[in-house]
Amino acid sequence: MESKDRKILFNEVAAPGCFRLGLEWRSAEVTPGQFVMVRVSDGLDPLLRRPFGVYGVHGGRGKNPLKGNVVELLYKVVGKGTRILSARERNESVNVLGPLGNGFPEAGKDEKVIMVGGGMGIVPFLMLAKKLGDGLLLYGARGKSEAALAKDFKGTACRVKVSTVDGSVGAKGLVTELLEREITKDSVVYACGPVGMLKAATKVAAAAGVRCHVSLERSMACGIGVCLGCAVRAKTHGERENRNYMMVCSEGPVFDSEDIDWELL
Amino acid sequence: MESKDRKILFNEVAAPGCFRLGLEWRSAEVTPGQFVMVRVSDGLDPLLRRPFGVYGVHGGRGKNPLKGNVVELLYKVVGKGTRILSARERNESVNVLGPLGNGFPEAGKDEKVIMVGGGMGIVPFLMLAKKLGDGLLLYGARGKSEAALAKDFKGTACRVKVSTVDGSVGAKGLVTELLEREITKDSVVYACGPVGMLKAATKVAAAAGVRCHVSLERSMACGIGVCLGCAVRAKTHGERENRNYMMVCSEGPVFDSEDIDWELL
Amino acid sequence: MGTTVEKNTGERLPVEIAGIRFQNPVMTASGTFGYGSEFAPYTDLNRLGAVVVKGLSLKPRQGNPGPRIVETPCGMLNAIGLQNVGVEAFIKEKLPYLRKYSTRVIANIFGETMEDYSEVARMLDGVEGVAALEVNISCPNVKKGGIVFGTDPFEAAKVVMAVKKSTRLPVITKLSPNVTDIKVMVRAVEDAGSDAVSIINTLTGMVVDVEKRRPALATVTGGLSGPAIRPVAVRMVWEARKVARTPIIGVGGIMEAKDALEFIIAGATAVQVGTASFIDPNAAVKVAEGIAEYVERHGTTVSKLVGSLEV
Amino acid sequence: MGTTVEKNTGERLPVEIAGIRFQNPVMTASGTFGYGSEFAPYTDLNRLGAVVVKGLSLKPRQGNPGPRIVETPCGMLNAIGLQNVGVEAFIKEKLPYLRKYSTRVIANIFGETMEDYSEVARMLDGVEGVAALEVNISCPNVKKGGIVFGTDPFEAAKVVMAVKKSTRLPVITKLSPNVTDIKVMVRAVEDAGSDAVSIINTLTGMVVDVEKRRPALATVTGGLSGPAIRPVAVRMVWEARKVARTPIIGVGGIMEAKDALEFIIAGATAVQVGTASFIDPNAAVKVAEGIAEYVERHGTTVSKLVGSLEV
Ligand SMILES: Cc1cc2nc3c(=O)[nH]c(=O)nc-3n(C[C@H](O)[C@H](O)[C@H](O)COP(=O)(O)OP(=O)(O)OC[C@H]3O[C@@H](n4cnc5c(N)ncnc54)[C@H](O)[C@@H]3O)c2cc1C
Ligand SMILES: Cc1cc2nc3c(=O)[nH]c(=O)nc-3n(C[C@H](O)[C@H](O)[C@H](O)COP(=O)(O)OP(=O)(O)OC[C@H]3O[C@@H](n4cnc5c(N)ncnc54)[C@H](O)[C@@H]3O)c2cc1C
Ligand SMILES: Cc1cc2nc3c(=O)[nH]c(=O)nc-3n(C[C@H](O)[C@H](O)[C@H](O)COP(=O)(O)O)c2cc1C
Ligand SMILES: Cc1cc2nc3c(=O)[nH]c(=O)nc-3n(C[C@H](O)[C@H](O)[C@H](O)COP(=O)(O)O)c2cc1C
Ligand code: FES
Ligand code: FES
Repeated sequence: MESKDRKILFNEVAAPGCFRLGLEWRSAEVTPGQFVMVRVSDGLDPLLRRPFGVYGVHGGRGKNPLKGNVVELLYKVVGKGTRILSARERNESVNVLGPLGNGFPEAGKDEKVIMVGGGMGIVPFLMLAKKLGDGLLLYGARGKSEAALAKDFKGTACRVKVSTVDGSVGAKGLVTELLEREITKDSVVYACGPVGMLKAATKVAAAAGVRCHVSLERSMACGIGVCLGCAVRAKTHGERENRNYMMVCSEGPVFDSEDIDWELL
Repeated sequence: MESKDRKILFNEVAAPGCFRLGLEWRSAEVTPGQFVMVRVSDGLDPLLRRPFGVYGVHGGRGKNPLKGNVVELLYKVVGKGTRILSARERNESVNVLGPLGNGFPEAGKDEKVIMVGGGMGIVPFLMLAKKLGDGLLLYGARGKSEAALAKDFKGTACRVKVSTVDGSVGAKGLVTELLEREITKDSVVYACGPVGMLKAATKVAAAAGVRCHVSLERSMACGIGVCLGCAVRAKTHGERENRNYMMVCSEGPVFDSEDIDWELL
Repeated sequence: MGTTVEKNTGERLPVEIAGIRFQNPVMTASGTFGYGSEFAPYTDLNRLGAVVVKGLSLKPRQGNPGPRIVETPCGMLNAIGLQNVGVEAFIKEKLPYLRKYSTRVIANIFGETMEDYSEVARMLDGVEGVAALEVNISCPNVKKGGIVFGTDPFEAAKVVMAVKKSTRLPVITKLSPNVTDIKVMVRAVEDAGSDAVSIINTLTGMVVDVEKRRPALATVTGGLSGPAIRPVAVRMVWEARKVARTPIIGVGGIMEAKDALEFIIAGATAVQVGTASFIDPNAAVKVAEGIAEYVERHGTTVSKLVGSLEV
Repeated sequence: MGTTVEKNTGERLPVEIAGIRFQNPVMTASGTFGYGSEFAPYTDLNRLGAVVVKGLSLKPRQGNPGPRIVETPCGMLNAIGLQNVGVEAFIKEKLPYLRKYSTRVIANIFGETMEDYSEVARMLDGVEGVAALEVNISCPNVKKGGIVFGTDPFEAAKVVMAVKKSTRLPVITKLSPNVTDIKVMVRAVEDAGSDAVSIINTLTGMVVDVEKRRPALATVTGGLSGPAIRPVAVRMVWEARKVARTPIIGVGGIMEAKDALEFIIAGATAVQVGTASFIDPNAAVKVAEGIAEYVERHGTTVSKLVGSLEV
């Protein structure tokens, strides 16, 4: 929970249009699923910080995958802010606020974790896989080059199954179809990706009668729960009376999928 | 008169806080005293282009110093726009509009040219010196490191006398005091620099009864005479009736100092 | 709403305003494109929907002392003071050049009194090559202690009536955004006979030079333009659309086609590109190209897009 | 004008508004600083002139559906819908934390009816740790078909009178910029008993998602804030200064000390930092530091700078 200038250690292509950004970070400690808010330039345009999940923490003593002195982000160039970020050079600094948000909750003793990542939704799962020491990642990649990111999971004990819509790599079809095949009664589902995918994952989990935690994205201004800009509607009314909105940045980005009013998302 | 992306060939420190920017430019042809408008970044902040005089044109055939395929600018970092420009790298492109403006007029056959440059006001005179093949440059530098720019005139047949306010290099005092000493009845004065210096040069020239041409700076939006933002007041009313303002970008930046209403500048 | 879909020709870009057909919906904004000729070296005037020229007054005007402009975050302030060659010199010296192009010419006019407005309008009536008048009402009424015509619905209506009486040309009224309710202004000028409205002129703003403790502009306040004001302009077009019976021309902070499309979808039949032309003299043509690409890609026409916002 | 130069102490930064002394002129803007505690990890609350908390209503409010924010050129639009915990929870759960700090706390309040405003004001009257009320009048009056209190001088005056009757606390009225003449609003609320004015709240704006042809915000329009609006805000402060008899608090697009000084020199006794706190949670303290550096360098005091613009 700091706002600091962080030196860029590397900012290199990970896949076409997709970059790895390494930030010097004295004693970082991150929970898988947390994010940071990056000020991509000192100018006034773009004005707001941009949120990115943490892809990895390196350089820690004792190989704790959640601690270290390098924080790595993985981001895709989709607009002005990410384009500017991708042009930033090694040894320059960017101001970073974070780590922020809750991250994924611990899995129960008997629960088998299935991670479902779509596109850049793969980001939180590399750390989670390292932490778990096992688990299954179902990765819906947009194509061959994105699918190559699965290589990053080689060093983990996590099994990876890839799907692509066109079948160019792995199974042909939606990643949630993979989920349907893999899910069992003792699964717990952790999902991150486009809203459509999260909705589908929620349904599959509900049908199997297991818990599902999803990481949501909303436009954010502050990242710390004060602008109230990143609200999503909560489903559970009774308990949360007069408080139907939850803030993705401070109460999430990870939510129990049952708490979310999917109709209104 | 074009608006084009130009490749940056070099962008290097010329003196502390001062940069040389080389732009690839197919068949450039520039009159000494002309300027260009540079879009320092593609973003919206800063929004407007920034004006810079042309310091040199290189690589022309037949050694014509006004033609070539590299346009060199010399600029000082004073604010946001110049700071961003100074961070642009070789092989990147910047959009440049120009060359613009009138440039310095030809000197009369019997006139001996004295150029008076204050600070970055030295910029137009390197090309002018090369074109003239002789002449005298009086250069009021802000200090030792800026005075070092005078070295660039070594290859020309132009004599250079430097003054600094603190006397650290050359004569101690104002450059217009040098002018008072050097001016003769057959001089013509070309001046570029801060308004105070231009006013003083105008007075010295008037006292000596010789012509004085000054290059002015105003905030500019368009650079091509349409926004009417860069107006200066003309002194000569009769002839210019109902048209008391002159546009620095399109009617200047070089004016006969007698045409300018200095009181209102 | 004055907008005809060009079904028969199958063309996607043309729009119609007050009975005039424009080959595409992109115009230049007054005061940002000179008298057109200045841009000929940089852009193809024939590819614009219309050129709106610098505001014309009865007599030539010298404008304000400097500094006249200052940059602001994503915008600029100007206090040019409506410097222009006057309507007579425009007709004699500037218009002949523009007649060489197939692009429509709209004459932007203003005055300091009702009589000024009438007189300028009369002088442009029947002049070959002028397609319409755009009446800038964001000017102080010197007879009423400098109150701006465009912030008072009664004064605004009177100006429009005066102009309408003096010309057979279609009259577009250019509204000021410095008002509590743009809808009131739209109704007032439409009731007075205005054939279309341009929304918006500049917002009034000010910059202080804190080291000198003086205003950055000689006139203290000036007009704010550029992308900074776009959200305000789009909102006003959308509000105006709810009551307007005549076409709206959207203006304010358009830098690229996407920005222009915001206005069109919110309810503008055409758009004007202003400050962007200072940054890129070819900006307006690029906006037109981008709109062409968009309507092609979406299999639609500009006319169908107008006001197509789903709320 | 309510501003006392602290001559005897020799301090350069303190200002006085409505009889309250603030240790420096930098406050946080309502809705951009939560209830204060959220910023404690990032900044030193004790170094602020005041914390103005998120707008409070009689009952807790849930706010608008999303999307609630969208970025704009050098600014942002928000349509939070005034989500807040309600005045009761504020007093019980939020205020005790803020009492630990020496910094003044100003409670920003709003309502949908006159009665709402009165009631909230009454509930805050005499509550320890609340230094003043800031009344947000940029809200729709549900009893009058949603017309915004703050764009009608009569309604605005009525709100201020209602609040004044219900509290002994100093009342600061926060004005809307979406008006033709800010001076009329200043006079109206001052005549109604307002002890100071905050200028400005957000400008109404709108962004269209052109690919979806839908508004970017669920509520269609929202409030524009950030550096884009600063020139408009500074201008309104300067205009207001000409007629105001009470102190002005300048708000709108302040990112750094230089920006705050524009407001002060134009006539504001204090300033509020809003959107900037989202980008840098320590922004307000940095602004205060920069102002301290400036007054030191210029050998002056903030009070002397107020309205010192030479025109
Ligand atoms: C908690 C959180 C974690 C994220 N983690 C990652 C990550 O690890 N890697 C990564 O590449 N991206 C991540 N994102 C998305 C990332 O923040 C956006 O892609 C980025 O802000 C876009 O900025 P831009 O200026 O390039 O695009 P803009 O110019 O702002 O927008 C370009 C396009 O991207 C869309 N967009 C903008 N913001 C978002 C957003 N927040 N979510 C989805 N789409 C958006 C816009 O609608 C538009 O279509 C995350 C978002 C959130 C909220
Ligand atoms: C015709 C012309 C030719 C010029 N040639 C050169 C040149 O060859 N080399 C060079 O270094 N500079 C030159 N300048 C000045 C240069 O344009 C400014 O220094 C530059 O625009 C500042 O941009 P910025 O964003 O860095 O500063 P800003 O952030 O815009 O301003 C920073 C400071 O610089 C001052 N400033 C801004 N614009 C100007 C200006 N046009 N003139 C003087 N001061 C200004 C501001 O008042 C402020 O104090 C020229 C200006 C003109 C009009
Ligand atoms: C330098 C300048 C001069 C202008 N002159 C006029 C004018 O003469 N008449 C007029 O109606 N509008 C004038 N305008 C307003 C523009 O036509 C336009 O309404 C405004 O700038 C908003 O559009 P933009 O943000 O695209 O620039 C002027 C604007 C600028 C920046
Ligand atoms: C997200 C957000 C929420 C706001 N909420 C309130 C509010 O509850 N009450 C209020 O009076 N103003 C509110 N404002 C307006 C700000 O206090 C301020 O007047 C405005 O944002 C302009 O200042 P800025 O440009 O520094 O942000 C809010 C602004 C933003 C951006
Ligand atoms: S981003 Fe501001 S509350 Fe979540
Ligand atoms: S800069 Fe536009 S007229 Fe000179």
